[in-house]
Amino acid sequence: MINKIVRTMAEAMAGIRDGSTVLIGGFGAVGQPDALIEGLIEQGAKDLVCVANNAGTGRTGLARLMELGRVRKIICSFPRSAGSVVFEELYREGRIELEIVPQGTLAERMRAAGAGVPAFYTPTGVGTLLAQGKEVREIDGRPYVLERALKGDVALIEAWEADRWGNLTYRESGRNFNPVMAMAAELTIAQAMHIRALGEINPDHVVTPGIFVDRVIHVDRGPDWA
Amino acid sequence: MINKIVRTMAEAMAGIRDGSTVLIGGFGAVGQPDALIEGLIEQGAKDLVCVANNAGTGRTGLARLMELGRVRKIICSFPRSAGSVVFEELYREGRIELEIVPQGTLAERMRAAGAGVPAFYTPTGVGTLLAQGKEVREIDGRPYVLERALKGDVALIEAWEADRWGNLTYRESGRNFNPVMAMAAELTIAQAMHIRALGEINPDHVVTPGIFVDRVIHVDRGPDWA
Amino acid sequence: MKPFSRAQMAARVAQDIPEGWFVNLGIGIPTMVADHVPADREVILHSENGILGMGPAPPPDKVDPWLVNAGKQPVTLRPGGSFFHHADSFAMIRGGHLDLCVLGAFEVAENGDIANWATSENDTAPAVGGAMDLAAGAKRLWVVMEHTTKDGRPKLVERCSYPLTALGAVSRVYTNLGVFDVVKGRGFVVVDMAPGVTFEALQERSGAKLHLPG
Amino acid sequence: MKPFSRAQMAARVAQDIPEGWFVNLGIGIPTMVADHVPADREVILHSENGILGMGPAPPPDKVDPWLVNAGKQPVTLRPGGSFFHHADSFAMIRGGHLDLCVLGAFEVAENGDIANWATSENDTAPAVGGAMDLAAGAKRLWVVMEHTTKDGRPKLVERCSYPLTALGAVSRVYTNLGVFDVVKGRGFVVVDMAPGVTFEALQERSGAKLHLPG
Repeated sequence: MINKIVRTMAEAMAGIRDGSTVLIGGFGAVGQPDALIEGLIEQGAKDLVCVANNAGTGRTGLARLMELGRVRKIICSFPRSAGSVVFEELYREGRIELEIVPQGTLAERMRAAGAGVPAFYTPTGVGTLLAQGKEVREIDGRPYVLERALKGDVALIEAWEADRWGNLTYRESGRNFNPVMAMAAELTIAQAMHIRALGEINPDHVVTPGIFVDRVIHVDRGPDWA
Repeated sequence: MINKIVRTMAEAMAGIRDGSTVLIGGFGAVGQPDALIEGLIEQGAKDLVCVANNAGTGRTGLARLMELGRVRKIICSFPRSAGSVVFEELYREGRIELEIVPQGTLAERMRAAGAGVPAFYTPTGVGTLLAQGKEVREIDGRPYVLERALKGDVALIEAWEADRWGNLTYRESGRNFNPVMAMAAELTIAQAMHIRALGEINPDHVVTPGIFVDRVIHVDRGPDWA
Repeated sequence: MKPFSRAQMAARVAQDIPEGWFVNLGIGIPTMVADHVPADREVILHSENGILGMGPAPPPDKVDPWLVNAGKQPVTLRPGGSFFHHADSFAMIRGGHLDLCVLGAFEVAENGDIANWATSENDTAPAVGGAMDLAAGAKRLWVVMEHTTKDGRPKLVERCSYPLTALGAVSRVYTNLGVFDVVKGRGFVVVDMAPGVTFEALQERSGAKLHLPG
Repeated sequence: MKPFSRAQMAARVAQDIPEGWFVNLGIGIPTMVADHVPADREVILHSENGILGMGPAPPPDKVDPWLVNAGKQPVTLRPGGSFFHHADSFAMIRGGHLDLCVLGAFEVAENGDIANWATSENDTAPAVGGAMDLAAGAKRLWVVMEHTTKDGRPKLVERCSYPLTALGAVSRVYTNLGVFDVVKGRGFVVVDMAPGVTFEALQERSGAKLHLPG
């Protein structure tokens, strides 16, 4: 019997290696896999490249992981958000690398990795600093930048519902980067608010089919999020 | 008030011009917009380029449109299916152009058109007849073919539910090419089994948001399909 | 001279948005535009984190933690709204499906170039978000901004001095002093002026040549 | 010599598929593989028209017109199955997410090349479907086919003579006479033979050199 549901955070985090590229879902606090990030802090992998929309806030979660010196590089669209104090310290001191990517290019680069597209052209960023050093090509009279797929070794994501085959649904704007990251990583680990029996999720409503998911752990955020 | 629901087939077909590229959804009979194809036959546009997975069967629908000499070219993955008699006649007689495209490349080319990607690399077709004349490029040691976005002037699709903003859901394997074609055309026309009040479709379950849909017409296939 | 207030600028933009458009509103004055769309005019708001049909902020006791806008503020969903993932959301943006995007800016050039994401090339940790995607992808890009910086430097310019967000993307600019079309081969054409503002006063506060319509 | 029947070939493939694999089965003998997977072993079948968790054909009175497989035959969905659109379906295929694809073929070459979509370059109206995507994209490609054509020509060959479907894609071949691994730098390695078949008989019916394991 296929059963992707794990009981402990240690099982969820098993095998994540130093030097991994870790895709971290969420947009701000919404759909952000907080429990899995805590699990990763606990697990100990270091020299990580983290891909997320933001560069962490406060001193917990991703910010804590960075503060512990475990993140070598961050790839994101918007590092300078309210409360990104740890990132700003590290960046000023030259202790963290930053690759800044337009938000849509970030999403599309991961979608491409998941879909077997190694590179694609996009109009976003043409003529800007973020296209420097990249191939530009004119297609039908308009210039486009060549962007490369962005693959993860690990994806940490948050879902609303999950079953033992790894099928996932999301809630409202909690969907965001999560389904895209799920398809872009070798090892996709999801925390889910609700565990459903197999077949309980309507097959027309599954957003991330289990083929993209390796492990699921039940994490209930509590009544505020129910 | 936004209202994309039209009452007559004439309204649904209004403005489709000779020479248009028409994307036609469905996989076999499932999710195929039969009523809209009949509408297009009635409407009269000719010199069409039709994009569909198959090249029609029997002597109705797409096959009829071809038999009437209204299709200049067909772009598809699998023209030679059971009962594709009209296409085979026309093809033998050199009276229709054929562009054959691997099924996944066909889907991805339309998705690219909808997503603002003018061209992308894919491993599919490398070293085969279908890559002849196309740019091949090695990326990280593996060869890839450059494929171009495939945009439609019109998309004819079938949905399960629709509302007046054009939000759509699909039923089971009736989804197939329909959502991809919806995003790839200038003018997207959907026939829908069920019309729902605005807000009646769960926002987490919408598959094609109304931004990709221009017109909706209610077409009930009858009790066998209910 | 009676410059437009921020609310007036937002209202002026709202007035120009027809029913049925799909619109993405940036942070700042652009966000305020939503409050000025007449209640009986259906304009569908897009938020790049995966929302169409975004509604206003909820009352504090009705906040839904799963529903925030691109500025991470609580919002609501109108009937007919929908949710989707980030790649689909930016497919809408980059695929040219949005009728309009309204952004703030540091500078707009007479060729339509916009600079709105970084104030210097050596900026510590620049943050671009979805600005480049929106500027390059939407069918139309309108900018709403103060006519000059706080220290009086013009923001309508011949060539942007700050790092660019997109080339030739802006088609209209709303400032506290007037409204300007950006016309290819011509530059800034004055469409409207705030009460008491003269063409000469406007030109004086602009870094590029202004034109009268016609 | 007692060649494997079509059912035995399908059963032999089924036996080699471990629990938990995501598998796409082509038309013909590959489709029959599904019937031979033990009932207590969960193998998740993919159909390129947007299905994961495909089940067997329904009884005639339970046919659901909305649910067909890639061969357009009525099928069922197992609990835990899901539906998605064509671009997502081929993202699974082309992105390397399928553990296995099983296809028929006209020819397989010792370098793993496969020809299975067109029998001649001048074929009237060739039809490729999803074969090239599946062959290039799946983690593993196994081929099930008769060992020779009806008129006795070998289908295991040094170089394919028919138009190619994909380069170097096949890792294993099941025929009515045996089972072969395709090993890089080596070619066809005999893994199993049908009852009464000798290595010599097998070699005689093959167009490329066969190797013994080890």
